[in-house]
Amino acid sequence: MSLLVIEDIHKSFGGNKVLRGVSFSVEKGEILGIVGPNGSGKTTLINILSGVIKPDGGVVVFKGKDITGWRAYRRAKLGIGRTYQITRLFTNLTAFENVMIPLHYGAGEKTSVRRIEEILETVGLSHKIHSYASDLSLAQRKRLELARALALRPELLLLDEVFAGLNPVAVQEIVSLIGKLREELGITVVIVEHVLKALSQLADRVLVLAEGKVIFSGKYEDMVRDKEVIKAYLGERYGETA
Amino acid sequence: MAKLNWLVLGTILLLYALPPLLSGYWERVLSSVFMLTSLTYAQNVLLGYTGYPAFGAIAFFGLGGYTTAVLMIKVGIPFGISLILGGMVSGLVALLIAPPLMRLKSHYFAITTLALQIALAELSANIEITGGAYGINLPIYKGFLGTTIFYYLFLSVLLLSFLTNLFIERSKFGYALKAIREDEVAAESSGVNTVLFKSVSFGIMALITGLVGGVYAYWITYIDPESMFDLLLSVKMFVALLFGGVGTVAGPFIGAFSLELVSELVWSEFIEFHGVVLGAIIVLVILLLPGGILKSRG
Amino acid sequence: MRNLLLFLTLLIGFSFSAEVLKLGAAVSFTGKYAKEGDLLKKGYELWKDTVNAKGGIKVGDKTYKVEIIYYDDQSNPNRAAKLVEKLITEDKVKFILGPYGSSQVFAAAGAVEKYDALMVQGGGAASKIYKQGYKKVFGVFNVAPDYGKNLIELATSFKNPAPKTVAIIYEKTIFAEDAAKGALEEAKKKGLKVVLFESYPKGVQDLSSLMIKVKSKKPDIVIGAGHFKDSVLVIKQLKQFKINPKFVGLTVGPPIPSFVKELGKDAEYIFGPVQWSRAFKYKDPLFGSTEGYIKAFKEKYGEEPEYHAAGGTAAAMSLQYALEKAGSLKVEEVRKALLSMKLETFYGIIGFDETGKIVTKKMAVIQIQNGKPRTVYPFQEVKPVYPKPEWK
Amino acid sequence: MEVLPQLIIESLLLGGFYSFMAIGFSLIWGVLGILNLAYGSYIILGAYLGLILFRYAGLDPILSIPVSLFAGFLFGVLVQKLIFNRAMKLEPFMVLIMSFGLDVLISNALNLVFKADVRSITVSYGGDSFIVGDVIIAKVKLLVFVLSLLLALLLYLFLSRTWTGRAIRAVALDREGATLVGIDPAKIFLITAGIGTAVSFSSGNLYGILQGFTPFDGGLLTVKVFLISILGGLGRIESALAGGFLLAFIEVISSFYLGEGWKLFVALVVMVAVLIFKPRGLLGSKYYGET
Repeated sequence: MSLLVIEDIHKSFGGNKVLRGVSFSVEKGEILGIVGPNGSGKTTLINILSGVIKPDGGVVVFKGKDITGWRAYRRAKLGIGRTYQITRLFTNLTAFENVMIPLHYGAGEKTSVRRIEEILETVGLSHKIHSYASDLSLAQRKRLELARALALRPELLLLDEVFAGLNPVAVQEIVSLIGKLREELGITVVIVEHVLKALSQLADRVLVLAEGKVIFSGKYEDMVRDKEVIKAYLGERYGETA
Repeated sequence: MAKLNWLVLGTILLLYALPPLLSGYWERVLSSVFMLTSLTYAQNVLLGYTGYPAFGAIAFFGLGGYTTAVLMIKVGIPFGISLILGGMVSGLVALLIAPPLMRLKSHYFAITTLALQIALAELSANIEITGGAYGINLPIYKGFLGTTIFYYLFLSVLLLSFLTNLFIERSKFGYALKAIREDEVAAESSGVNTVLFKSVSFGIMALITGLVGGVYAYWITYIDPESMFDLLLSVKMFVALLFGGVGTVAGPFIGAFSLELVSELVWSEFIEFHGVVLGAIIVLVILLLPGGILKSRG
Repeated sequence: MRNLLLFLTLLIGFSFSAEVLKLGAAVSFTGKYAKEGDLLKKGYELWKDTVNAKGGIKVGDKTYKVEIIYYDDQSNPNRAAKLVEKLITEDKVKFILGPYGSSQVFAAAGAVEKYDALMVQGGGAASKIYKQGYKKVFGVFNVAPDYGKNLIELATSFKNPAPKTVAIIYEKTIFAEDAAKGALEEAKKKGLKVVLFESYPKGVQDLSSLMIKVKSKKPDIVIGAGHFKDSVLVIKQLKQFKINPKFVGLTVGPPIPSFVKELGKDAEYIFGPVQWSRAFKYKDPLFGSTEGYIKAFKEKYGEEPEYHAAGGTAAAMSLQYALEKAGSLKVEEVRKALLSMKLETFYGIIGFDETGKIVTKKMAVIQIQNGKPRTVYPFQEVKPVYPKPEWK
Repeated sequence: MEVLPQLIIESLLLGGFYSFMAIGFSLIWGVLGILNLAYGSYIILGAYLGLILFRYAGLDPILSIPVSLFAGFLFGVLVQKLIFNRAMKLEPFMVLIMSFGLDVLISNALNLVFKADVRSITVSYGGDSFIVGDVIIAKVKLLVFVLSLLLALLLYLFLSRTWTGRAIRAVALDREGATLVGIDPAKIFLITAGIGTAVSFSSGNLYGILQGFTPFDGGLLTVKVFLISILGGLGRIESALAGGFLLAFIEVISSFYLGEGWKLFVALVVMVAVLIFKPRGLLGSKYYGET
């Protein structure tokens, strides 16, 4: 059974149809990359999966449960963690507190200092445990957000443009971190990305969204040769930024 | 910072021993100070820790006061029980309306609570049970301790509201509220049931505010829509909070005490001008001290 | 050193002040009652200056100069209570001159009753004041229901043609509702048909809907119970809607000079009850007579007194003569003197019942004629004009 | 007497004034993102200005409208420069409270100067009424109605036909976008604050003709312009018109059928419902700053 199945998801804002019938499934332990030109509905899709917004139609099934109508906090408790394109940390709280909140309210674990240190260690931030989130660098903030998602003990991790704005070294560090998470914790990852190069190293499979529809699903190598995909990107001004 | 909190607690406890040394006037002045401080603490739960400014929080002051008075006068329930019921009614009403109301943020939320306050004032002026524009007269309290009892009641509500703030500052519950304040979407995806927690926070604010209103009603002996839903009280509470420091445990105490005491001492000197002075103080506090004397992070 | 000097000065001041009797008043100088508060203060001040000019108040074998400590209650009952408490416990004042407004009177009464103190007030007319069991609160205003009652009494005394229907509209405030109910009761008693009895909120800015209702009922009498601002509005809109009753009476407004200033010709023939009128013909122990009072007031302030100020003076005077009669500064003695008082003053006969309410004084009704409020009832300065001519 | 036509006429007459009165508030809110609780006091300031010109310069209140427009513009720019500019980076509700402080300051200052007496601008032609069939139309209301709509039309033309007007609308719709096409928002803020305040001052003129006023009348007026802005939505003249007529209609109908005392209550309940269920106002225009 697939870990996550979504079927025929529709969403429009005002009169603007952002998603029109998106379906796919994600297997346990898989790393799925989702790419597409600007405005293709990638972030909307992540928001629907994590429960930040509700779809107009369609079904989301996670671990065999229909969670379409669930609010985000219940999905978090069930094991869906996420990050945001622009980090949404609790900026006036410390790294420790940022991790403690999901650990307590999401995973329902005892929030011992050791456990929080451990989680911060995983993302390489244990030396910043008492720093305020607002004092961290962009790369550190992205790591902290990852740590906050990990504190939920997620089975599924949704990453929204986690590499945006990072320098190549930092990108490489996070790439290996994600790989490590899958290897060691068996976490399934859905990753929406502009930086295609990073995806080529990580993703088992890539989905391409264009104008609210899935136009390609398959291996990264096949994607870059796919005619539909090339048309979708070249037809767009913004094109490939990798 | 923590030291300051204990200092405040110590001061509150010391104030329990003060009445024998006070004249009636100073007892009344301090009672007013406690009243404002409690209201400020109640608002701090909501604005300081949860990030929602209930500009019309005095709606619950009136609701609590009227409930207490109606239960006492029209139903004949003793004051103590009426007071607690008054606080609970305020809290429950707040809990019920919070989920739709708290979909609004920042000044939209602020102004909608204000609309609620004015609407309640209008309602109580129009219906029979609240005495309409006649208001309600309560008997002058002549029992145990005389009117000094109100000093202790206000002080106790202050203690309660202080302890609530201290608890929120340090507990897991408080972290749920702070997470909402910092980023509601992120709080939700960290597993915090934001609707529940912000409603509870709104409810706590209303409960304390309602209790203060109930004590006020019996203390002042006469209530009418205007005095129970006084906009100026809302504003004073916000100025005290902003002045002292939003989202800190000691801030509301420092803010409300300095504002009320200074105004008491200074304003009798400015009979004609104090309205202008008050207006200027509000503008200046916000322009010059937007973070308050005690700054919480950020 | 400077402090010591200051202390000594205070001490010396204090020893001289043995001759001074301090009274206290928390009155509104700001907020919505600033106007009335100012008038009240004028009444108190005139009394103080007159008494002091005559040597002071004689209590027993001592004569005291009078001093009044004022605070601004900002039209806020909580402040009124606090300030009265301050007057009593900090400034050591035993005798309080009342604030303006019934809410403030209630709040102040709470503080007065608590201590060994006494208040005489000329600022609250709500009948509820006398139903609270206060022991040490006296008032020189006829209660609000009398306002409405007097208007209806006058209206129903006209026979040519006799009015049959009445519409009563009132502002939702404690005073106005009280007055409207007084009119309602009297109207029922006199067999009038009440075609409309409806309220409007305080601070109302437009009464069109209500006027449409009034117009559709075609009443012979229109009674408006409210305060100054809405009274002006009522007249303006009666005219705009061409509503022409035979008798228009307003509880507040007509006697106040700015009523005519605001309305000009449209103020003509409107009736209004007054606590006190310049047409009263009474003797007075302090000012000689009503006329003497008016003269003294004009000299001091350059304007005619109206009843708010007169009420203030009368309240202070009743306290003064109670003190003199009691020959003591003991609150209990002064209270007894007030209860047994029957004093003719410029303001009318002053005497109180057990609840502290004035019961011996008459109200009057005035009518605006040629831009002046003229007393038509019960003293007849001029003949009343009835029925009221149509709007021009 | 058939009352419905009369009620409708009353709503229209009142609605015209309400609409114009609210335009300034709505504009300031929509463009600057400032909810100015002192707006009602601005109106009263305008009324006193009209009164002074009437009493001491003998200027008819209609003729003094240009003066109050000009004075309002200056006052608005000044207050924006001295006070609001310094506060615009703060949380919106902080600015809200500050503007309340300004309201307290202005109303008390007016009280110091003019005392709490009720004043009004009584024009000689103000008292009479026309009768059309069963319907009575007060001349003064008709006059205020016509002037209100005329001024609103002028403002509409300004906003849609001039470069500055278009720049104002551009800033209201998208502050960053406007900056990209070379508009200086700071300048637009000043101009908008000026225009908004000019509207408040001149509606104060009209208010003074309609009825008596005291220094403390501003609060209720602020509540009204706020109600209008919420009901109609923000940032466009049409919204203020829709909101103004709607509020007048709600007030007139509810006060006739439920009683005068209920009209504010009904209006507030409708407003809270609109805020919660249709937060973009009934016309659906955009609130600046909403995500």
